[in-house]
Amino acid sequence: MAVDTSYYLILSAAVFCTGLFGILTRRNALLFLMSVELMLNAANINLVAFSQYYGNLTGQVFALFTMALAAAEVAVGIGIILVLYRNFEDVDVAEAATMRW
Amino acid sequence: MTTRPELRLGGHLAPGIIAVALFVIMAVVFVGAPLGDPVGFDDATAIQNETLQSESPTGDYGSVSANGQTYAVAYNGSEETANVSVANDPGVGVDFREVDTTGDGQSDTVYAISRTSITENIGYLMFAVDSDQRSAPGETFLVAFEIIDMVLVGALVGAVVLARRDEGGEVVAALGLRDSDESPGTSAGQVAADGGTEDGGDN
Amino acid sequence: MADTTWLTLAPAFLLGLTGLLVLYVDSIGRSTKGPIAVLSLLGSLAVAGVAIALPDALGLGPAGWSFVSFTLLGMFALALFVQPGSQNRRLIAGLSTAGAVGALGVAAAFLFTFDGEPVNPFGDALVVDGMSLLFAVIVASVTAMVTVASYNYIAEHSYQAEYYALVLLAGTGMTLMASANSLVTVFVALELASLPSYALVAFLKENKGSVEAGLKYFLVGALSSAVFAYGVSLVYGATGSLQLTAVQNAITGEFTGMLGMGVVMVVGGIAFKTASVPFHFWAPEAYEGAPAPISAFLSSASKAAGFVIAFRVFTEAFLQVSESAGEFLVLGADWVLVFQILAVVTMTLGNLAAVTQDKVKRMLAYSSVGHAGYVLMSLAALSGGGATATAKIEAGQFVLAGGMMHLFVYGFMNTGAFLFIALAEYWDVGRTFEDFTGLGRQAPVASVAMTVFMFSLAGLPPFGGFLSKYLLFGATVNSGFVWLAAVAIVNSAVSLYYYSKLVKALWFDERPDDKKPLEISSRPVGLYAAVIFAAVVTTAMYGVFGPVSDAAIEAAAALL
Amino acid sequence: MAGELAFDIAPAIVALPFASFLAVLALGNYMPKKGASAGIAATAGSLVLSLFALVTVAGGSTYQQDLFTWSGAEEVPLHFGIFIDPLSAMMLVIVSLIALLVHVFSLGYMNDEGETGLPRYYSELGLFTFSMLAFVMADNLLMAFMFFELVGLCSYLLIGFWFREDGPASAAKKAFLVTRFGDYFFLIGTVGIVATFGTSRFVSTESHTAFPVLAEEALAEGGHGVTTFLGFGPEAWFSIIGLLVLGGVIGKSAQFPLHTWLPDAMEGPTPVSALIHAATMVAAGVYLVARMYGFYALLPTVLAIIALTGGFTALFAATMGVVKREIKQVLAYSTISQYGYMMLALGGGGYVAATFHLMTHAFFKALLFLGAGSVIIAMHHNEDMWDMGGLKNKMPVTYYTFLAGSLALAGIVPFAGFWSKDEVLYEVLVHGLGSAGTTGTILLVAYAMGLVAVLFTGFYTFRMVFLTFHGEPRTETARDPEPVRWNVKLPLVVLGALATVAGVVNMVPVEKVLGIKGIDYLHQFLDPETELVSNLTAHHYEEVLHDVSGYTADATAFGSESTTVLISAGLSLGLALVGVGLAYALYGRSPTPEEHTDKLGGLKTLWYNNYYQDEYQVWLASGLTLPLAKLADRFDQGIIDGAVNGVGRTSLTGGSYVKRIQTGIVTNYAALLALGLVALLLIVGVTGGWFA
Repeated sequence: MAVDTSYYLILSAAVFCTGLFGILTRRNALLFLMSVELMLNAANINLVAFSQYYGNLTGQVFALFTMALAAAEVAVGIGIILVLYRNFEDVDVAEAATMRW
Repeated sequence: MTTRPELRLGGHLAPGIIAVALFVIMAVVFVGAPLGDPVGFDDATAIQNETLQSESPTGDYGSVSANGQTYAVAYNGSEETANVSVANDPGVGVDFREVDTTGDGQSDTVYAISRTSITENIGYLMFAVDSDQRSAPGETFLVAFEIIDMVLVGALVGAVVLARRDEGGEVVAALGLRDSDESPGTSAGQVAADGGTEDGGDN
Repeated sequence: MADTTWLTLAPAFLLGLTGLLVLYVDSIGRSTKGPIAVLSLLGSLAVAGVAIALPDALGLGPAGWSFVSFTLLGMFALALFVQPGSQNRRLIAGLSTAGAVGALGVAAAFLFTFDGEPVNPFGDALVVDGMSLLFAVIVASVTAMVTVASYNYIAEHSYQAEYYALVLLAGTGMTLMASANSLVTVFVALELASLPSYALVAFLKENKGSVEAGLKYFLVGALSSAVFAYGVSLVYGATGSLQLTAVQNAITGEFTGMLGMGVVMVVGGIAFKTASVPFHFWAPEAYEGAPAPISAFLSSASKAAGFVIAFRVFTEAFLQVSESAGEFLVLGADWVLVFQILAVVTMTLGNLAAVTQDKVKRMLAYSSVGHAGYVLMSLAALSGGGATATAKIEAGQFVLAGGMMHLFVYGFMNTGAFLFIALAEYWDVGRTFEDFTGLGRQAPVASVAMTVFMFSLAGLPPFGGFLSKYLLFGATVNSGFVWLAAVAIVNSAVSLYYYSKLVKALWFDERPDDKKPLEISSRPVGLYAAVIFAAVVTTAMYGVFGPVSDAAIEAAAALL
Repeated sequence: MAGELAFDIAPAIVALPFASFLAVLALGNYMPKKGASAGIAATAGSLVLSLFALVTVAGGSTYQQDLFTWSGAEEVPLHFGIFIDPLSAMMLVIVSLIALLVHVFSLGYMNDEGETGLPRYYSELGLFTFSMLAFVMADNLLMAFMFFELVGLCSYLLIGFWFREDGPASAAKKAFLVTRFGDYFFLIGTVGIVATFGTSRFVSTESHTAFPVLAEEALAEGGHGVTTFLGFGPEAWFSIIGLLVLGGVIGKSAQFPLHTWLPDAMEGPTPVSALIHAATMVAAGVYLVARMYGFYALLPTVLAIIALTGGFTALFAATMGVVKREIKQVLAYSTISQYGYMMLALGGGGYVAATFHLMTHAFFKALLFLGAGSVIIAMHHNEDMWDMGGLKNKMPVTYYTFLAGSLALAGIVPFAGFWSKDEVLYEVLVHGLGSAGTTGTILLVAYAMGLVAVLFTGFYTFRMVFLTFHGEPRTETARDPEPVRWNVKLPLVVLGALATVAGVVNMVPVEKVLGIKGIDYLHQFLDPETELVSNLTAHHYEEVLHDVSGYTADATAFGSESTTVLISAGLSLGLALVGVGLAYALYGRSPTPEEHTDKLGGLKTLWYNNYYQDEYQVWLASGLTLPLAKLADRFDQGIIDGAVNGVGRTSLTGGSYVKRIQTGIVTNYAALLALGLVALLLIVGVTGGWFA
């Protein structure tokens, strides 16, 4: 009945790498943000799965905190994307490349 | 005109190979991880049961283990009066319920039952409430909770500062909040004492 | 007996409370919200009073209650915040500075009266010991200098209170990072330091450079914190704990791969905070584009805070040391090797890239990356020092102390250097080396201070940077890592080139004809005060070096 | 104990100039003479106290005291301490004396000339004097290094005193960078010494042992008690450290190949050149080697390198002095050459000789620079010797003191320079003759170079004298020079007297030839008998040189000892006289000398019209010296400067490639970040066996 913990692990790895894939291949700032959320949630999957594995609640509570942090991060992120749009008329992260080398 | 989402392939996907490589590494490591059976949480139904010797209805002693702890139980045989003395950890709440398994009208088995649900326990841990109701192990998160409190303040302040639109020193649409009776900000139109030029900080 | 251990967190409390208070004060200036602000402030204080009067009410204890009042304060501040715009920027800046200086004073007083017994306020998740107090001093002094300097720098901006509140909240986060004793607190404190910083970097939101810098900082930061969180989840998976000592106790050698991957990812999250290669990519842009006081704040305090969690996490959780048992085991993964790679790559890349810059601020940004490389040596050289565990422990204590000392001195010299840039931006001098030519004649005092910072960063005697570099490099050699120290010294030699290039521009070079003549119209008091203070401390480091280095050595001894 | 007072107040020797520095820095504009008076008072005080200390030391006491400890860490010692023994006491007197005279001279050179920025000038002089004195007093290598750097900084500031002009600014930077280049080796060496011996003290105290002593013990016991690195044996490792420290010495004492900064440093004010770039700071390198001679004496390889470097530098720089037009340039190359002699002496086992030459050179070279300064005042800051001539009658005080200095520099008996240079060459010669194998050969080669350099020294010195003071005035300014005042003449007279008679402190040839015992005062002085410095005496060094490095002095190679002495002295004196005569023949004889070194046409005329016996001399001057000097000069400009620049260029090129990975596009950053993470995971995973 209980799902083997390593399946959760593989799932979380897949979610994490999907998020990373999105970051590496998409240039839309909002998609970048969503991809980061995916990666954070991959960590949450792990935390809950291991909470179950060890029978202690640390992981579950931490997962809740991670979600709160993710929300806060999105708030700031949206703010930055807004000013990005106002300054560069685009949300393409590659547009903002005046500083380099 | 199709509006269906389409898979766009091309060279821009090339960096994604790094993500694939990372997945391969992770998969190899995780598949090889020697994970056994999970301990899990036995909520409300049965944490652990322990059959007690039920021949003598009163004054019989047995032990019950729950959540890795062992409790001494004095079983007096009468209904709902499991006289429990918890030896090891008075802080952990466990209920004991007698059940007649053999159908002889006599209770012969004691189930130890977690008195609190996981959700309740999460609450206790989150605020580090020092309660004997707590039944699942874990670390306390009071400090983290308070830090998160400040994180939220900071994040919101930051987000609002950034998201407000100022034109000529006036807040044009501050997330729908606009103060009309006083002029927010200081002098109008003066931006950036940062030495940057109009078209960006780089030039 | 009332439990008073929570008082040891006073520096963090002071910074955080001041941050919230600034928001209140901002609201009190408003006609509509003023009474509410006063009432809620009083209410929160009343709750705090109840907490002290009735310590055990509802089983929360004084610690819990003080937190409840804190939470209330934060919530009210948020509710009031929708109405910004007090004009009294003097009050706001003064309050912020007072908070930061107060935190500095308290932290310094605690540090020098510290009896060597670590305290765990609010359970195991936090610890206050010599190292956390030392870094609280660093963070608080940088915060104080930044708030003083910002008085002039952001004079013409809206959102005064928000700016200071964000700086102070980030400072709180960094102070808490110094005390974090569990991966949970490490992570949330790190976020508390990061999120306000993202907003601060993009604070000049009509300036493309600032916005671009904020975007890059945020995106790389979000990615890094995701990596860090995943790493923490894997460490939890391998050990079932997040508290650092518990993690160390639970490491069995069963989940080598999972734990090792977690450790490497944790390194990644820390490398982001310290601007170490390959997680440094945000740094040159963020430091260049951000308002200069924020660059100073991030490159000094934030970097120090990143290192303090590195020191604590890796020595407490992933190192098993016992002098009596003769043990010196690196746990989890071979993270010492990782830090060796990072140290060499980071210092080399930072210095080489700095050599060719023609914008002063960007040069400083890369030099900051290079300095992260030097401090990384204190973790990279941790496993050397001889064959016996005792010898390794002693050598390890010295490299750690060397790293802490360098961060301490760096907190002043680098902050000062960026604040000088702030001064130049205030005067609208320009960005390139050529723009700075002739500044020595126009602003001799500030230029002398900048010269001190440059020579100190390069590691020349008689400035503080020499002492700390000597201690750090010497300790690295002492640990047997001669090659690492040699790389660092070669890098220092390279760095002298670009530091002296600026000194030359300030004092000796002729101003090119196509540059507009310098017009220094005013001497901003706040900026000057901060720059001169930093210069005096950098120079006078000889006077305080003894006690501070003793504190660092004790702090390091407590870790190993 | 007698004489303790002198030591108790010794910190004041250092503190006085520092106080003057602070006072002038803060209030210089309001002080009399723009701060010069404060500087004069402070250096005079230091001089008196130094003399007091010197007398006390001569009475047989020495002193060591820890002043301040930075950190309690035993592994990384960091402390300040004072150490006064004969060597440092003598150096203290030299430094404070020259500093005092330079301050007085500056009244004439700077104040009377109406320079601006004088408080800055005098405060920097004060800072320099403070740093130099503290360097001399240092009882450990780390403290020495710190003040070594600080004097470098002062040198940088003072060379760049006229920073608004291009020349001084770039010369200041060059001086700073070139010496720093050497200092990085010094720093590594210092760290190496601390790591190896656990201490960097020069002198053993009750609780600590000095590192030269530890090194000696370690070599005797096959490497016990010290930590060596990188798998080297103790001797090889010590040699490496010694060479690293030598890097700083070579930079600071302007030895080949790091000498190129010194001629450029002449862009600074002339009193600064006299103080810093002739008498004191440049001596810091040589002083450092003498200070830790107990360490170097253990390392024959390093000694050989020191001797060869010194000999080569002496010759190399002397040849370049021949072709320079500016009077200060000649003096600059002469300074490099003379420090070469000191290094030669140290490498050749002549510890006392090197110290002796250090002292006499400080007097006569400071004199020559100040004399040149006087000439420069007179010439309205024109330094070209070809614009001078005939100044002898217009400024007699300058002329006669300058002549005394020149005779001393050329090594003409009985001026101070003769005695010291002769002893340098004598020591190298006898050690070269006495030591077996390669050591002897190397020393003899170095000796030969030093000997040839004597000829050039005599030549360029008197070429300078003749061109400047003799003949007909060649310009209007030279016909009507500006008069100089007492504040210029007084220092000249004092130094002139010293340059003439200072040799009496160590007239070894007289002692040996005439058999008068006990007039080698300097030898006795540097061979004290107190417990504290039992490992820091001249005879101990001699023993160590003999026992460990295989140096043997053979004074009887040419028969008796007095014969050897006479041959050696005669050779050097004779060559010097030949050089002087050559200069006279080419430049002193005619009232309007030709620019022999510049145009060949003039040489041809000379060849046919002048006396037949000059033919050989002229060939020597034109056919050999000139090309050699030109070659050396070109080498200097091209290869040495080129190499220093090349290092910089490499890092510039490297930097311009490295920074390209910062493309500006955040997606690329994410990709590189992820790539770095994957790489780290792979490295750690493979080494940690995750995939097994």
